[in-house]
Amino acid sequence: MNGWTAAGTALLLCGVAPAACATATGPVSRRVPAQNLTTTLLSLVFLLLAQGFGRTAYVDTALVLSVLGPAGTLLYVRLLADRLAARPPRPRSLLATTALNYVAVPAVVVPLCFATGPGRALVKLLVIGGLLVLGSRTASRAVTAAVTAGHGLAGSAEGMSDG
Amino acid sequence: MSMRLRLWVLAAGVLGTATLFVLACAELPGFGGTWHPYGDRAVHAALARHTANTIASVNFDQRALDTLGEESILFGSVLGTLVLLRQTRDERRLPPEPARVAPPVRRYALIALPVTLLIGLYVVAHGQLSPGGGFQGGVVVATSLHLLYIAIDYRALERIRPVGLYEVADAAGEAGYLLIGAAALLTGAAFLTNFLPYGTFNTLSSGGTVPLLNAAIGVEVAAGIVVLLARFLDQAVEIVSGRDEAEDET
Amino acid sequence: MAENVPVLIGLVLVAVAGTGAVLVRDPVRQSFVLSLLGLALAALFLLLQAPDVALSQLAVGSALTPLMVLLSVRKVRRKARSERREEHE
Amino acid sequence: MSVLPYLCAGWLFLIGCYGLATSRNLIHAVGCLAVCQSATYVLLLAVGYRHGGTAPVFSDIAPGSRPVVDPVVQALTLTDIVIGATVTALLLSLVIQIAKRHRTVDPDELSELRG
Repeated sequence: MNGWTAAGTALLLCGVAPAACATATGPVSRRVPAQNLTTTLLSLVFLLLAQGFGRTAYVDTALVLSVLGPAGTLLYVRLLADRLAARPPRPRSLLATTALNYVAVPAVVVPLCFATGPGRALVKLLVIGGLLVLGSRTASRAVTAAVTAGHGLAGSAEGMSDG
Repeated sequence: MSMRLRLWVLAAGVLGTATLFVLACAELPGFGGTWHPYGDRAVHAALARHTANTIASVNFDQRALDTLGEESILFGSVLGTLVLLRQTRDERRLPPEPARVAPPVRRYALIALPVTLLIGLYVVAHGQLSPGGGFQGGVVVATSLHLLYIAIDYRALERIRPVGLYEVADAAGEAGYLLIGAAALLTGAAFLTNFLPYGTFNTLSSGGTVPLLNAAIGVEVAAGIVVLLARFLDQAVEIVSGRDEAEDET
Repeated sequence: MAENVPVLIGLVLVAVAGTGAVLVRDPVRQSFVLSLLGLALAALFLLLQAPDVALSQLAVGSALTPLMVLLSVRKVRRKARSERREEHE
Repeated sequence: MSVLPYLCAGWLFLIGCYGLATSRNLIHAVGCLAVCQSATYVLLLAVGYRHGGTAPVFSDIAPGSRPVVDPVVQALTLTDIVIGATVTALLLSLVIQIAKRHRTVDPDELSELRG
C-alpha cells in the first residue's frame, strides 16, 4: 500500500463516510447538498486510488462520476423542490458544504497533476477537476434557487405535494 | 398470515440460510487466493485475440452467447415496461406547465449535456481498450439526454426525443447483435464466432467483432433506457386518469 | 493485513448502506440511501480491481435508479391524493 | 479476512430478504430487492479477487507485467448491473399498475382485498 492509496482510503473513511451519513439522515434540505458532497469526494477518492494502483485507466470512473454526480443532485432538486422549500437548509451549512467542495478538489487534483506530469492524463485530470467544481457550484445554486422559488413551484402541476 | 407468524417463518428461513451459507463459505476458495483457472485462461484467450480489455473480450467474444441472453432480458423488460405503462383509455394527457428553472442550473445543464454525451460515447467507443463498453456508456448517453428535463422542462425533452425513433433504435441494437452473430455462419464458423481480422493490439479497431457487438449493445442500452424513462416521465408528469384530472382542476 | 484495510472499509460501507436502505421505510428517503449504496458498491468494486463493474454501478446507481424511484413515488402519491379527495367528497 | 467478504455478501442478502418480508410499501420492497441483488455482485467479485492483482485491462500496462484478477466474474457482474436496473424499472411499472388498479401499494392491504 503506497501513500496515494492510503490517502484515498483516508478520504473514503474521513470524508465520504461522514458525508454519506449526512445524506442518509435528516431533512431533505440537508440530504441534497450532502449527496453532492459525497459524489465529489468519491470522485477524488477514485482519482487517488487510480494513482495509487498505478493505473491511469481507472480515471474513467472519476470522469463518469464527475458528470453523473451533479446530474443526480439536480434531479433531486428538481423532483423534491417543494420539500426543499418546506424546510430550507441553513445558509451557513450550505455555504460550508460548498466551501468544502471548493477546498477538497484542488487539494487533491493539484498534487495529482504534479505526480502525473504533462500529457493527456493531465488534461483529463484538469477536466475532471473543472467539472467537479462547476458541478458543486451549480448544485448549491440550484438548492438556493429552489428554496427561494419553491413556493411557486410547489403549487404547479409538476410539484409533488405530499403534505 | 399475521405479522407475528410471518416474522417467525422469516426467522426460521433466515437462520437456516445463514447456517448453510456460513458452512458453504468455509469451503469456498479463500478471499484473494491465487487459484483462478478460468480467469487465467480468459486472459490468455483475450490476448490471443488482440483485445486489450479482457472483460470486453469475455462479454462480447468468449461468452458472447451469454451476453445475447442478458441483452434479451433487457429487451424483454423494456418491452414489458412499455406495455405496463401505456396510456389506457380512461387516461388522458395533460401537458405540464413549463417549469421555472434557475438560470445557473440551465446554463450548467446546457454545457454538461454535450460533455456527458461525449463521455458516454467515449466510454462506449473505448470498450475494448479501457474500462467501459456498451452497457456502461449506453446508460451515460441516455442519462445525458435527460439533463434537458432538469435544465429546461419536459416539453423541451419531448421535442428532441421522438420516442418512436428510439424504440426502433432499441430493436435495431438487438437485431444488430443477432445479425453480426449470424454473419459468422456465412463464413462457415459457429454462431457469434469472432470471424473478423483481430487487428493491431490496443487500437480502436482491434478485437475483430468485439467493437461491433459492443456498439450494438451501446445502441440498445441507450435507446432502451431513453424509452423506459420516457414512459416513467409520461406517467409521472403528463398522463392523468379521470379522477386525477378532476382533482387538478379544483 | 495492511493491504486489506481499504477493501475492509469498502465492505463495511456497503454493509452499512445496504442495512440502511432496508431499514429506511419511506421510499423518498430510501432513494437517497439506495444511491449511497450504489456509490459504496462502486468504491468497493474499484478497490477489488474491477473498474468496469464500478463504472456500470456508477452509471446506474447515481442518477438512473433514484430517478425511476422518485417518478414512481410521484405517480403513486398522485393516485393516493385523488383517492383521499374522493373519500372527502 | 479470508471469508469476511463472503459473509458481507450473505448479510446483504439476508437483510434484503428481511426488508422484503416486512415491507409495507411495494416501492420500498423493490429497493430491498436491489439490496439482495447487490449481494450477488459482492460475492462474485470477492471470489474473483487476487491479492496484489490488478484489473485485466491492458490499455495502460504491458500484458504479463502484473498479476491480474479474474475477468470472468467481472464480465458476469457488469452486465447484470445494467440488466438489474431495467428489471427494477419493470417491477416499478408493475407497482404503478397495482396502484392504479387497487389504489394502494401496501402488500398487506392488497392481500386483504383478494381474501
